[in-house]
Amino acid sequence: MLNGLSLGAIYALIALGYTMVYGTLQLINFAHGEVYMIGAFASLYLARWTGVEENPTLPGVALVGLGAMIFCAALGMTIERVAYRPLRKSSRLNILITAIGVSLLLQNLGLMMFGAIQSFPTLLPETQWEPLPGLHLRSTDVVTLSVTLVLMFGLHHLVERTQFGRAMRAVSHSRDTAAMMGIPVDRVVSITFAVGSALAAAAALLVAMDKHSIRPDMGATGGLKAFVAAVLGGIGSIPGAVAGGFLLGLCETLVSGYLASTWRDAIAFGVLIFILLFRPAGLLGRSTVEKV
Amino acid sequence: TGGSGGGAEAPKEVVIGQYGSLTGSSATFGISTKNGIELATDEINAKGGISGMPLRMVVEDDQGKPEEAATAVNKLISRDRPVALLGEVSSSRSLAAAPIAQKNGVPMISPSSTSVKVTQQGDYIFRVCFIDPFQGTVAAKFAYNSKGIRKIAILKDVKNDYSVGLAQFFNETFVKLGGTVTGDEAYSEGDNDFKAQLTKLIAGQPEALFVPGYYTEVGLIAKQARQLGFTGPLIGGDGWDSDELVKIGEDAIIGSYFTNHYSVDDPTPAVQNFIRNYEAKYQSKPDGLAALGYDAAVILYAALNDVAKDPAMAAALGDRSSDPAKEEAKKAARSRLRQALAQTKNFPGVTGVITIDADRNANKAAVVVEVTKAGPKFVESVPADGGPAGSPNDGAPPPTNQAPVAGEAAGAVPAPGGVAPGGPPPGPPPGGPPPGAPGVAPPPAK
Amino acid sequence: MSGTDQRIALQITDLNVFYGPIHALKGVSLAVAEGQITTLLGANGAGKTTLLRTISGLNSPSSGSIRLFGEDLTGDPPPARGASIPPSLLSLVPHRVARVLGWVGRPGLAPDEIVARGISQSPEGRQVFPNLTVRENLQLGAYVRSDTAGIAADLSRVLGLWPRLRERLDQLAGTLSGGEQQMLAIARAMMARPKVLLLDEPSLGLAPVIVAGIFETISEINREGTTVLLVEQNAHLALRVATMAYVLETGEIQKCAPAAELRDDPAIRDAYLGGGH
Amino acid sequence: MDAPSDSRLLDLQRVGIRFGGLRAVSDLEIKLVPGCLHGLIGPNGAGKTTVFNLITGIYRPTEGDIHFDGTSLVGEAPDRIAKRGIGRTFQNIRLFAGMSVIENVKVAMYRHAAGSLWESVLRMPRYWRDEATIHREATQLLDTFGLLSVADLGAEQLPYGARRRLEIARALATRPKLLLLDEPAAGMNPSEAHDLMNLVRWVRDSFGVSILLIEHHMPVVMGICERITVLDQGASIAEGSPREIQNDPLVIEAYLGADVEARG
Amino acid sequence: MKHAAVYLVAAVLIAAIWALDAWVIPYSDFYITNIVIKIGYNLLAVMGLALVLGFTGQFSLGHAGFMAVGAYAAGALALHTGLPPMLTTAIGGLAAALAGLVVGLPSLRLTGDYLAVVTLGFNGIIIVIIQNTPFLGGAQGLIGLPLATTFATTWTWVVIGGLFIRNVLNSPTGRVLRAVRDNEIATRSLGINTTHAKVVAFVIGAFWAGVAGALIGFLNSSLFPAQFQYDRSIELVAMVVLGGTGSLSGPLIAGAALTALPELLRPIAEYRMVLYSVLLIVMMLVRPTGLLGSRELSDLVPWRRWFGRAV
Ligand SMILES: Nc1ncnc2c1ncn2[C@@H]1O[C@H](COP(=O)(O)OP(=O)(O)OP(=O)(O)O)[C@@H](O)[C@H]1O
Ligand SMILES: Nc1ncnc2c1ncn2[C@@H]1O[C@H](COP(=O)(O)OP(=O)(O)OP(=O)(O)O)[C@@H](O)[C@H]1O
Ligand SMILES: [Mg+2]
Ligand SMILES: [Mg+2]
Repeated sequence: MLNGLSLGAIYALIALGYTMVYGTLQLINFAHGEVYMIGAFASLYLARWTGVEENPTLPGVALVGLGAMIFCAALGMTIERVAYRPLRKSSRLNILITAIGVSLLLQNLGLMMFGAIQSFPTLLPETQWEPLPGLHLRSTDVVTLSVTLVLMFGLHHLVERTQFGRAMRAVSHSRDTAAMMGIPVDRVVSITFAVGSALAAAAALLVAMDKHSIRPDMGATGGLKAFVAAVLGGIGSIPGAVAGGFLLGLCETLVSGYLASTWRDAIAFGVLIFILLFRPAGLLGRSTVEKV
Repeated sequence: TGGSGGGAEAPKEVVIGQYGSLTGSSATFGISTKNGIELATDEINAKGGISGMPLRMVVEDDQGKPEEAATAVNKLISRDRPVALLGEVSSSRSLAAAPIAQKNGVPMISPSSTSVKVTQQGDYIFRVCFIDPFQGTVAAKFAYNSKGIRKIAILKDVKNDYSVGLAQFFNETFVKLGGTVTGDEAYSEGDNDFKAQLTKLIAGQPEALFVPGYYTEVGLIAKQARQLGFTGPLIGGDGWDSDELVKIGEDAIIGSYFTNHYSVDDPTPAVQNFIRNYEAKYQSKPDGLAALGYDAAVILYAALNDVAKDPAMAAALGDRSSDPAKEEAKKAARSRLRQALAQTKNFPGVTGVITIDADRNANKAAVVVEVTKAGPKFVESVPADGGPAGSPNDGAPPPTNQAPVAGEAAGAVPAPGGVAPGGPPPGPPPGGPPPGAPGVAPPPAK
Repeated sequence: MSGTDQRIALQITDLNVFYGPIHALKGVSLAVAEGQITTLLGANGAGKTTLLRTISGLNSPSSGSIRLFGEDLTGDPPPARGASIPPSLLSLVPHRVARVLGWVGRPGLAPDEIVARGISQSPEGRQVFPNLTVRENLQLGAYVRSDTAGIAADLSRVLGLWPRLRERLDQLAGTLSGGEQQMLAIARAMMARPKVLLLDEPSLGLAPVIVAGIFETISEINREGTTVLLVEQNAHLALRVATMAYVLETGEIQKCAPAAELRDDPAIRDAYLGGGH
Repeated sequence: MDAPSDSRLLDLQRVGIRFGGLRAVSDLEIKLVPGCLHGLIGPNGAGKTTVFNLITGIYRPTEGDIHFDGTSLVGEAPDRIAKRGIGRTFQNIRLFAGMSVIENVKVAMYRHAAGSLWESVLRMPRYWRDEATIHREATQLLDTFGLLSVADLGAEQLPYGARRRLEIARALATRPKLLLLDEPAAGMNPSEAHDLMNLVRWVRDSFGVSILLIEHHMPVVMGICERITVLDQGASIAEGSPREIQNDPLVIEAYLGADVEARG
Repeated sequence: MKHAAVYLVAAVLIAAIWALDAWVIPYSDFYITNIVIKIGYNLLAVMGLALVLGFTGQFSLGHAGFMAVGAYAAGALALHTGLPPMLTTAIGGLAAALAGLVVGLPSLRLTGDYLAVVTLGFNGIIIVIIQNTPFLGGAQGLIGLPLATTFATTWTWVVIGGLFIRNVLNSPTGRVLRAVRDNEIATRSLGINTTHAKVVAFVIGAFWAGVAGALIGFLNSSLFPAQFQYDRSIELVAMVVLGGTGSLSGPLIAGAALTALPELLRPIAEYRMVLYSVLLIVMMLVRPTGLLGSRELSDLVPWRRWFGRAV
C-alpha cells in the first residue's frame, strides 16, 4: 500500500506541472517530463559542486533542492518563451509539435551530456520504523508523501484564493478577455511554467534521493505516467492531479503485487480507459458541458 | 605481418562498415562497442593495416531502432561498399540488418547479440559472444552446482528480448537440474519501483534472485530487495556489466554474481593489455561490450589478413572503385572472407578463446564474476563444451571444426595489436593467478 | 451641453488595421470628448469591434495613432523589412536586437498597460469568466489596481448600481442569465476605475426590459464622470443617450455628427433605424 | 382554443427539465400546427434555448413528453430527431468554419445522397450522379439566400449577417418540416433585422416549413409571428396572438418593459 | 471521361511504379530505394492519421498501435500459414481496421486530450499483449518473415491508399468528417450520426496504418513490439501537424521530409537527433499553421486544374 502511495506521490508531483500548464494554456506540455529529468541532473551536479555530496546536511539538501527548482523554473520559462509563446496564436496542436521537439531535444542532449545512467548519492539518512505492526514506514516515503501533500495544498490555495490564481483561471478561459482586464498574460503564463517546472525539480530530487539512480530517459517514462495521472484525475484540476497520481501508483503496485506483473501496464491503462469512459473528464475534472 | 599487397598502384584501403546505436536511449551501448572496435582498428593500422592497406571504419547510427539499423546497413553496403560489417549490440537490430548483409553477401559479425536467431539468418552472419541458452545455462548451473541453490525466483525485463530470453533458458535449465523456480515476475525498462514484484517474489522464500536485466535497473532492484529484507544473492547476466552497477546498488548488490564474457581482473596479458590501452585511449574502463567489440574487430582483421595473403584477394579487398567489373572480384573476396571467419578456431580474444562453430556462433567460455566493492571479481569459468551441451537450439556438435579449406587455422594468425601472441591455450599467467583461473584459460579445476 | 473647449479624452488618427489580407479599418479618425458618451454605429462587420480591440491593445494597427489625453498608446508601424519574417520567428529575437536591425518598430503599450492608463472595456458577447464567481470576476476587473480601500469602495459602488449582482456574488458567472452576465461585464470593466469605458454592444441578445435598464445605467455611469465610447446596434437607444455619434461603414467613418442630428437624418433612419419604424 | 390534436406538428406535453437544483423549464405546453410561424419570447435565462435543446434531443426532459408528427421524440438522439424533420440554428452561430459556404450546405444534404462510401471511393456512376444533384440543389439554395457569390469563400470569412443566413440555409438543406431559429436577428441593427424578418417569412411560405422562433427583437417577432408563447423562469406566462401578447400586463412587466421605444 | 479519371491515374501510376521497379530499381542505389520504401510506408500511416486527426479532428495518439496490429497479424499469418505476404498485408490492414472499430466505439464518448490519452493507452495495451503472446514472438520478436516488401509493392499500396483517402475526402462522407471536426453539435443537428462518422474515420485510418505496419514486417523480415511504441505515434502526429491539419498533401510532404531528414543528417552522427529536434521546432515556428495549412498541393499548382482535379 505504502509503496503505491509513494510511487503515486511522485506521479502526482509531476502531474501537478502538467495540470497547471494545462489549466492556464490548455496545452499538454510534452516537455515537462524532460524538465523533471533535467531537475534530477541539476540536483546531482549542484550536490557535487557545493560539496553536499560528501557531507550531506539537511540545510545543504534543501539548498540543492532550491537550486534545482530555480534552475528548472528558469528552464521552464525559457522553453515557454522560445517554443510556445511564438505560437500562441496557432492551434494547440501546433504547439504540441514544438513541445515534442523540445522534449526530444532535451532528451537527446541529456543522453549526450550525461550518458545512460548516473548514480545519485545518499543525501538523507534512510531510516525505517514500524509505528504499527506490519506497517513499515521509510523516511523517504514519509518525506515524499508529506512534500506532495503540502505542495498540493499550497498550490490549491494559490490557484483558488489569490489574485494570481484568479488571473491564471481567467487566462485559461480567454487570453484576450484576460488582457482586457489588465492581466499581463505573458507574465502569468511564464510564472505558471516556472512553478510547474519547479515542482518537477522537487519531484526529481525526491526520486533521485530515494532510488539513487537518474537517467536521461527518466522523463519519458515518468512523464508519460504522470501525464496519464493528470488526465485520469481530470486535467486542469490540482486535487485531480494528486488523486490521479495516487490512483495510478496504487493501481500499478497492486497489479504487480497481486496480479501478473507482465500485464501491469496493460491493466493500468485499462483502468484508465475504464474510468474515462465513465467519467469522461477524469475523476475530479469538471466536465464542461458545452452550452448550446 | 606481411606487407606485400598485390600491385597497389593507387592508395587502397579496406573499408569496414559498422552500425550501432550512437543516439537514442541505448547510445551508451553503441558507443562502448564503437570504442572497442576503434581501438582494434587503430592497433592494426599502427602495424601497417591489412597487407599494407589501412583499414577505414565507416560508422552509421541506427538510433537503437531495428528499422534504422536496416537503413544504416543498406547505406553502408550500397554507398561505402565495405568488405564486412560489424554490429549490432541488440539482437533486434542485428536481426533487422542481417537479411540485408546476407542478401548482398557481406559478412557481418555481431559483437554481442545473444539471441540464437541472429546467426540463423544466413551463412554470412557471425557473432563473437555466446548465446542466450549458453549464458542462461551457465548461470543456472552456477547457481545450482556451485552455490547449492535449490529455490530461486526470477525477475525479468518484459520489454527486453535479451532479458526474456535469458530468463527462459535459465528457468529451463534450473528446473532440469532439479531446482525450483518459486516465482517469475517482470518489470519494464525504465521502471524505478520494483517493490510490488519483489514483495511477491520474496514471499516465495527463494534463496536467490535471478535478475537478467541491464545494470540500469539491477542496482535499484538489489536495493529494494534488501529493504524488503531479502538477504540472498542476486544472479544475473552480462547486462550487469558496468561500473554504475555498484554505484547505484551500493552495498545491496555486493556479493551478487553475474555471468560475463570476460573479467577485468583476468591477469592474462591479452586482457590486461587491452584494458590498459583502452583506458589510455578513452579514460574509462572497458565494459563487456567494448571487449566484445574489440574481439569482433580483431577476429575480422585476422580473417582479413588471412584472405589478403592472396594478392588478388588483397587487391579486391582494397578496391574502392565502383567498377562493376571489379565487383565480381570483391564478391569473391567477401566469400573468401566468410570462409576464413567460419574457420576461426581457438582464437585468443579478450573475451576468451573463441572458436566459430558450424552455426557461426562463438564457442567459448563464460566467466562468472562476483560483484565486490573493488569491481567484479573472477569466480569461475565455464567452458563452452561443458556448458551448453543441452541447449535446445545449439544442434551442432560442440567441437567446431570445419573441414579447413585453406589449410591455415585462423588461430595461427598473429594476434593483432597489443595483444601478445600466445598460442592457445596460454600458459599460466605470470605474477601468480588469483584463486580461480583466468577466463581465457581452460578451466582450472571443476 | 457640449462646449467647444471640451477636452479630448481619446483621439484616434488615421488608424489602419489588417487581419491578414482583410483591411478591416481604413484610416479611421475619431475623437471622444471627455465626460461624454460617444456612440459608434455601423452595420455588421463594419469594424466596430476591431476598433475597440485595437484601442485596448489586442490588435496592433499597421499605422495611425491612438492618444489618451495626448499620450500615444500605439507603437511605430512595423517596418517593411520585418514583414518577410514569420512573426513567430520574429518574436524569438530579443526586441532590442530586432529594433536595431530594423525588423520591428517601437512597440505599442501592452493591453495591461493600457488598462492601467485608464481604458477598460466590456467586450462583445459579455465574455465573463464562467468558472469564476461573480465576486472573482469583479476582483479581476481591478487587477491593475493595488489600492485596497479604493477597490472595496468601487465594489460597493458597482453593487449599488446593480443590486442583482450583489445577490449573486458567490455564484459562478457561467450560470448567470444573459442579462446578468452583461451587467457583470460592464461592472467588471468599471472596477478598473477607467477614465474611458469602452462598451461593445451591451444590448446584444438582451430582453427589451433589460436593455432599457442597461442604457439607464450607462447614462448614470457617465453622469458620475466616466467617459464612454459606446458601440451599439440598437441605434435608437444609442443616439438617445449619446452626445456625439460616428457611423462606420466597411472600415471607414462615413459620418460624424451630434447624436440628435443623426436621429433625424433620413439616410440614417433608412440604414440603421429600420425604415418604417 | 388549440388546433385539433391530429393536426399538431409539434406537441410539448407538460415538459420540464432540471439542472441539478435548477428547474430551467417546467410544465411547459406548446402546440404547433403545420405551417405556422410561432414565436417564443421571454427574459434572458427564461429557458427558451433550453426548450430548443429539449426538442432537438440535446437535453432529455426530466418530465413530460414531446411529440413530433404524432410520435414521441423523448430519448432519441439529436441526429435521429433531425432526421425526422427538425432543423435548427444556434444562438451562438455554429457554422463549419473550416469549410466553404457551399460545402456547409452540401454537408446538410448528406442524407439525400443515396450512394455508399464504397461507391464514392471507387467513383462509381452513382457517386457522380449524387454529387451533381447535390451541387445543383446547394447552388439553388445559396442563390435563393443571396449567398451564391460567396459560395467558395470560407464560412468564417462571411460577415455576420451572411453567417446567419447561411445557418438558416444549411438547416433548410436537410428538408425539415419544422425549423427552430434561435435569435436570428441578434447583433443586427433594426434595418438588417427587418430584412431578416422578411426572409424568414419568405422561407416559411416557399419551403412550406413550420417555424419556431426565439427572438428579442420585438419588431421582428410582432411583425411576423402568428402566435407567441412567453416564457418566464421556465414556465409559460402567456400565449396568444402578437396583439394579445403586446398588451398582456404580465408580459409587459416581465419582459417588454414600459418603454415603448425599446420595443421598436 | 472525367469519371474514369481516377482509374486512369491509378493505372498509369501503378504501371510506372512497376516499370521503375523492373528497369531502374535493380540498377540503382538500394540505400535510396530503402529510404523510398520507408517513406512509402510512413506515408500510408500518415494519410490514415491525416484523415483521423487532420480532417475529423480526433486526436489519436495511438496510431502506431494500429500499425502493430496490422504488422503482427500479417506477419504471423505469413509465417505460420505460409499465405502470400501480399494477401496477408491486406488481412493485416483489415485486422487493424477491426482494432480501429474496437477502439473507436468506446473512445468516441471522449473528446480532445481525453481521447488522446485513451488511444495512447490502447497503444500501450497492444504492445503489452504482443509482449506476452509467445505466438507473436513476445519481446524476442517475430523473426523470419518473408522479405516481400519491395519498392513496387510499397508504392502500389501508397497509390491505392492515396487515391482511396482522397476519394473519401472528396465525397459526402468526407464532408461529414470535416463537419464533425468543425462542430459536432451542429453536425448532429443536420441529422448526421457523428459517432458513425468518427468510427468510419478510425476504421479507415487504422486500415492504412495496418497495411503500413505489415509492409515494415516484410521489409525487415522481423518485428519487435518496441517498434510500435507511442513515440512512433507521436512522430506520426508531428508529420500530420507539420504538414497542416485539414490537408492531405501537406502531411504527405511532411511525412516524406521527416523520414528523409535523419538520413540527411547522417554526417553529423551523434548530433543528428539533436539537430533533428531543433529543426522540428524551427519548422513549426517558420510555418505556424503547418506546411500547407489546410490547403492541398493542387491548390497551389494551377496546372493541376487542367486535368480536372483528377489528382
Ligand atoms: N479574427 C479575425 N480574423 C479575420 N477577419 C476578422 C477577424 N475579426 C473580424 N474580422 C473581419 O473584420 C471585419 C470587421 O469585423 P468586426 O468584428 O470589427 O465588425 P463589427 O463592426 O464589430 O461587426 P458586428 O456588428 O458583427 O459585431 C469583418 O469583415 C470581419 O469579418
Ligand atoms: N447545461 C446546463 N447546465 C446548467 N444550467 C443550464 C444548462 N443549460 C441551461 N441552463 C440554465 O437554464 C436556464 C435557461 O437557459 P436558456 O439558455 O434556455 O435561457 P434563454 O431563455 O435562452 O436565455 P437567453 O435569452 O439569454 O438566451 C439558465 O439559467 C441557464 O443557466
Ligand atoms: Mg462587433
Ligand atoms: Mg437563448
